[in-house]
Amino acid sequence: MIIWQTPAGLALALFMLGLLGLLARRSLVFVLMSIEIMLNAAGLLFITAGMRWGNPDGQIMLVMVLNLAGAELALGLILILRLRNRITNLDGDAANILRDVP
Amino acid sequence: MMITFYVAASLTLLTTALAITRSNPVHALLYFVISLVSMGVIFFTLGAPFAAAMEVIVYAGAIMVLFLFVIMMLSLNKVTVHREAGWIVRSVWVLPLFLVAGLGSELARVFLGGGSVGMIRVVSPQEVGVRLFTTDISTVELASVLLLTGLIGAFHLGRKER
Amino acid sequence: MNLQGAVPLVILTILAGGLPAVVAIRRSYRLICAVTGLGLLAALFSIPYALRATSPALPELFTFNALSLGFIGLILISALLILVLAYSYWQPETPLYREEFPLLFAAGTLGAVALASAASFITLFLGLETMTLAMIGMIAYPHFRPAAEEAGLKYLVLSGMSSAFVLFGIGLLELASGSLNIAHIVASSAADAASQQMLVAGLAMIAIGAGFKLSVVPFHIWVPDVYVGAPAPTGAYVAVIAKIAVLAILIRTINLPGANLSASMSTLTTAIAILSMLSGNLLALMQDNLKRILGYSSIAHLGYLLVAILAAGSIGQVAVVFYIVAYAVTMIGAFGVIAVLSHASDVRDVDKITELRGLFWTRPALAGVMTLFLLSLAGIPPALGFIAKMYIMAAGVHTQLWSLLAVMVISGVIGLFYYLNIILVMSMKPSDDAMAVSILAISIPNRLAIAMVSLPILAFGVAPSPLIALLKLMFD
Amino acid sequence: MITYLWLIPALPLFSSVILGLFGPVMGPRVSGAVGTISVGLAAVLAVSIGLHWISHPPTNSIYEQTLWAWITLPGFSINLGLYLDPVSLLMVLVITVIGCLIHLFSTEYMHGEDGYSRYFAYLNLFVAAMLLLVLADDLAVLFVGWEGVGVCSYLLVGFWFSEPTNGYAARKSFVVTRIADIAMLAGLLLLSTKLGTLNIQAMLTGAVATWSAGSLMPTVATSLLLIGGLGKSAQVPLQTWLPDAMAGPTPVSALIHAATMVTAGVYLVVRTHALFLLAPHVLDAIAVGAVITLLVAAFAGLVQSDIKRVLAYSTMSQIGYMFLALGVGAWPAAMFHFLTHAVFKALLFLTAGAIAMRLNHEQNIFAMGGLRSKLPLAFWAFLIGSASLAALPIISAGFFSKEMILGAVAAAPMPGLILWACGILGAVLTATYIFRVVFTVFLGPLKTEVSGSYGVRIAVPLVTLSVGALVVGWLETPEGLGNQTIFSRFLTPAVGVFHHLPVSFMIPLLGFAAPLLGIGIAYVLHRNGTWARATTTMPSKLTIFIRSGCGFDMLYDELFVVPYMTLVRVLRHDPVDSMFAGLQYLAIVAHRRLRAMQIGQIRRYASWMMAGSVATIAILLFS
Repeated sequence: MIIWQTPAGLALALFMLGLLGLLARRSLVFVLMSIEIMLNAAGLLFITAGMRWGNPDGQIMLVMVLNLAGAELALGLILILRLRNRITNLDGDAANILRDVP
Repeated sequence: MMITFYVAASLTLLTTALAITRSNPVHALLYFVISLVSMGVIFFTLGAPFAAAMEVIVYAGAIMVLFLFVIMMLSLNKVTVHREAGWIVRSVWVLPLFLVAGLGSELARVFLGGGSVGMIRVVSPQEVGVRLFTTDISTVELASVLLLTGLIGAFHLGRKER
Repeated sequence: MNLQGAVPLVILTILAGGLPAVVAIRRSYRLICAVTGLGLLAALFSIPYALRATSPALPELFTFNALSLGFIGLILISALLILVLAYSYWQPETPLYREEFPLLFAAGTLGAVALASAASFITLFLGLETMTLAMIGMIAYPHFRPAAEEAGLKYLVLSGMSSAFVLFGIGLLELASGSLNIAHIVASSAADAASQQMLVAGLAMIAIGAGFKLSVVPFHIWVPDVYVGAPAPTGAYVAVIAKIAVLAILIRTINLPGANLSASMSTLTTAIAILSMLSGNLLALMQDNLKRILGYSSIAHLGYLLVAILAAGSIGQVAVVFYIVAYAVTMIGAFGVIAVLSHASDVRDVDKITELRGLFWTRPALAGVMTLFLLSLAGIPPALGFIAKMYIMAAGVHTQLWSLLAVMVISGVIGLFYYLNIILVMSMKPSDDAMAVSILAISIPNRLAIAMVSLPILAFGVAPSPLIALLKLMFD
Repeated sequence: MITYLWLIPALPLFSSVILGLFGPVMGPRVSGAVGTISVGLAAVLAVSIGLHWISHPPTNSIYEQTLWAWITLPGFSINLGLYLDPVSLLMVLVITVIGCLIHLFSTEYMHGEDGYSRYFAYLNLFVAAMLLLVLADDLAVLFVGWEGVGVCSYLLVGFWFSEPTNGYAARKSFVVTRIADIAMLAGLLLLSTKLGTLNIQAMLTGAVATWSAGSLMPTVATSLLLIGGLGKSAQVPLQTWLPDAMAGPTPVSALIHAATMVTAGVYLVVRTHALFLLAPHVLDAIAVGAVITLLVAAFAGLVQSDIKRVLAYSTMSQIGYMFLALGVGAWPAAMFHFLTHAVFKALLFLTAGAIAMRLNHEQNIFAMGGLRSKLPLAFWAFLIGSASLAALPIISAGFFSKEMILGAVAAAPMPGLILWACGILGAVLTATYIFRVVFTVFLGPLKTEVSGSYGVRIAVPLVTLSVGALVVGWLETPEGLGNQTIFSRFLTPAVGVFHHLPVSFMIPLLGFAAPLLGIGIAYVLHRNGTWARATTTMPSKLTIFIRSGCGFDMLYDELFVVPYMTLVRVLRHDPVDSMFAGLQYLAIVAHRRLRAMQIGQIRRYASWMMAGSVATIAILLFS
């Protein structure tokens, strides 16, 4: 028997892994992937909630999350493709022509 | 069921951890795909077969393949992978780990409380479909606009200048 | 299905879905802008009809009442004004296809309206994300500008992060309560202490997402870069419409039966308000970039707004909405002046303060209205911003939030420095290259848009009672 | 007639808008005409209302005109309304008539300047704001006018923006007065919350009914209002901005920094005098502060070499006299001195401008000399103005108003005599420093080239004001000189009956003697060349001390010099600023710190947001 805390804890762990990747990795490819990991973790949380209460809300939310993940990834990838010419190796730290440090 | 769940959960954790630490993006992405597939298994064990199918077909099968194609288009070679590896040094992880540990420990507290254990009720695809196409029909509409927005944005940004 | 109450939303959905068809049939920028404008107008004028609805439309997912329809009206009016600015901004010689901008614009407005009227976390999230994705497209729209591209990417990544937080928060709320209905979650009490903790944690994560969209300290960090990188009309969109929509759902939630600001929530809001007011104004202090100043100033203004939100009671609420109105028209005006002066085909907008030098000489009327906007932002009579600030202060005095008021006053003084500096620079003798500004032709729609924002700023600044009477209706 | 009262502020406001929008198109001639005529019409209207008032005063000598509701909140509302009583009528008359003359003067003075129409737009806007200030029936509306004149002053001081110092001075004057304004705003809020209204009359009635004299509330409220007034009126310790404000065009100094705006503090106290009567300690403080101001400023005036700075310090000092009168409760005396001062100080400033005009904008008095025969009109005008400022007995207007103040001060309870003695000392100094200027500028050998000539638009204001500076004093004369009381009787409905209290015969006698003594000193020092020598030799420490405003600048310097040493070193030439510079420095440090966060890197931004999230969740979960 699975108690709902276990998948919820797993979701939290995945969320934190995603955050870790987002904060630590310089390559924009990995940054996008980390966001996907975080969204996916949230999806797991919805499924867990659906399981706890036995209703379809969780699965509906997951569909919407997939929606967002796809759309956001498409935009992100296009921007990365465009940036490739300017920023070697897709180094996120190099994308800083907009800044306020004189 | 329980064993399946735990196996899949460990696999998910492991492959996700691998995904964020690899230096070769293609490898990382493949790890992530595995993590998504095992996530689908988890969904199934949690009584959400529809979500499990979606996760595997749409997320792992479509979205991640898109990701993979783009990475291949970026034509990353050995040099870039090598440079990427050079960025993954221990010092890079210190601050993020510290912050993540802070947030994680705060949030982990809320799961520690006791909860009820009940039978898992399988919420069938039919149930989900009925909801989606009756009461929640307007959310489907909104979701379609969301996708359309992403599409138009990507279409415009991907286009050459006039 | 009775959709009378949801008419504005329906019209916008048809608009957002139909516009690509229009583009497919005939790729004409003017036609598409006209259709978008007409669609927004139709949605705006359908509000009175929607208000007369007797039975609630789509009650599970949306709430259409005086409050949410009021905010929808505000969003639509702001969107129309920004659309006019955007129409003239994308001149024909811009090296890109202009027709997709209105598409994104309409979709984003639909998202904002859905967010402002959401009753369920599903619609809240979908509205929020539709708006965000549309804004990413609009920020990076002039993709031949490296800055725009970079701003788009920054916004994408950071808003992606905040979306993940919001989603996780919604997940926690659902896990704790078993419902996605906002009113239900607000009204129900937690089953046990663990659920209670989970509700608070979920709320906190949603607050982080809201803080990001509202650009309050400490989630403000993206603001200046995105404002500078985005083309001026998008800047106005990000600064105004996104914030109105988020504030709308926030205020609606606070007004739900059973909602009350917990002690820890007001501590948090107080801290955020103080930090936002001070840092926003301090950051703007020595800036030479107008868009950056507007970004920082919006941070400070959201801080003021939080003060008003903290001041409970009906004065506080009218004060909030009044402040939102004042903020919205002023920001649109200020970004409008930048849009008017800029060429979309250039690699960046005219946003350096030094580029405004001598504006009083070359374009006195434009400099005059810009001064009015700056006075309004600084809260100096007779501009609308003064009354708005006065209202917040009155609300604050009423609820005895003395420390917040003190910070508000101090940061207001700091703010004066940079607002007045801009006025001073505008009144300086023009440098030679500034003369280029004088030969720039300002299109009729632009003149109209700027006049339409400056008039209410002055008129309601002198006689605000009609506006207040109108806004009070939202809370009846 | 009186129903057209709203036109008085509306006319200049309207003209200002017209000039602001269409000024560049209209050209200088039309702009100047529009600007002057609008104020002229307001002046005509004001005078006819005034004449009508004297023959048919309205009930209770109060006329109220409600325009529309401005802010309405439960338990708190502001109606935009005008309130005319003898005090505000007097202010309106002074503002419009003198304003009109100064506009006329400006049309010639500013001839050929860039931004001619902009200048008149600002000047008109100023007049409108000042009229709103004095006519307001509500403290909030008054505050609007109050801020409005501040903004206009800022814009006009910085009018010649090509020189960076002017912009700096403009900003400084605005910021210093702003700090005072915040105190005032706090006072307004306090009053509104405690009394539930901001309508001045309702508030005063409420205050008198609810508070007892000397209790805490009125003391705090009046103190806050007073700080606002002190800032606007350039009184110690918020006086430092006024000399710097002289960077603006001279007619601006005449109108704003001498005749009208700087007396707003006096007006505020008179307008709310019922409230101040509940706070006797505050009144005492006003008197003491006023004496300090008038002495400090008079000493500072003694060592300036820039003619406009001398006049600036004299303004400070004369307003000190007005505040002294307020401190002892002699409201009509303060208003009377306001009237005469407005006339003679506007005259002095305009004459100074007229002189500078002919001398290629020279303002250093030691670069002038022997101008008596070259510029007879300016000489006579300046002499009359100086006589009035020095309070030369009988023939000058300033004498009567100063007599009225000093008489009232001497008759005041105990510390009165000390205050009076200081006032007399101030009078001696006043006569000394102004005649030092007169002798240096007009006597002796000719030192500079004189060019050009005066047109009628310069002559008319100078002559009119000269006549005014000679005769307005006869509106109110002490016993023994006709015992005329037209002025105080006119004000009686608003501020109560004024009694010329009997004082020892020595008091008026010394009042006679003081100016003459001062002029004598000035003449002797002029004859033996002390004045001129003081500029060529190294100034003594004392001179430097006095020149910089009697140590207030130094005091601020000392207070903040240790922490902000580096900054002060940069600003050594203007140590006045160290206090404000200190705050500014703090703000800049904070700004730099915060700005360092904006490094432009996504990863760093995400980390900051993450840190914010950790804090947010911690606050919500654990507090």
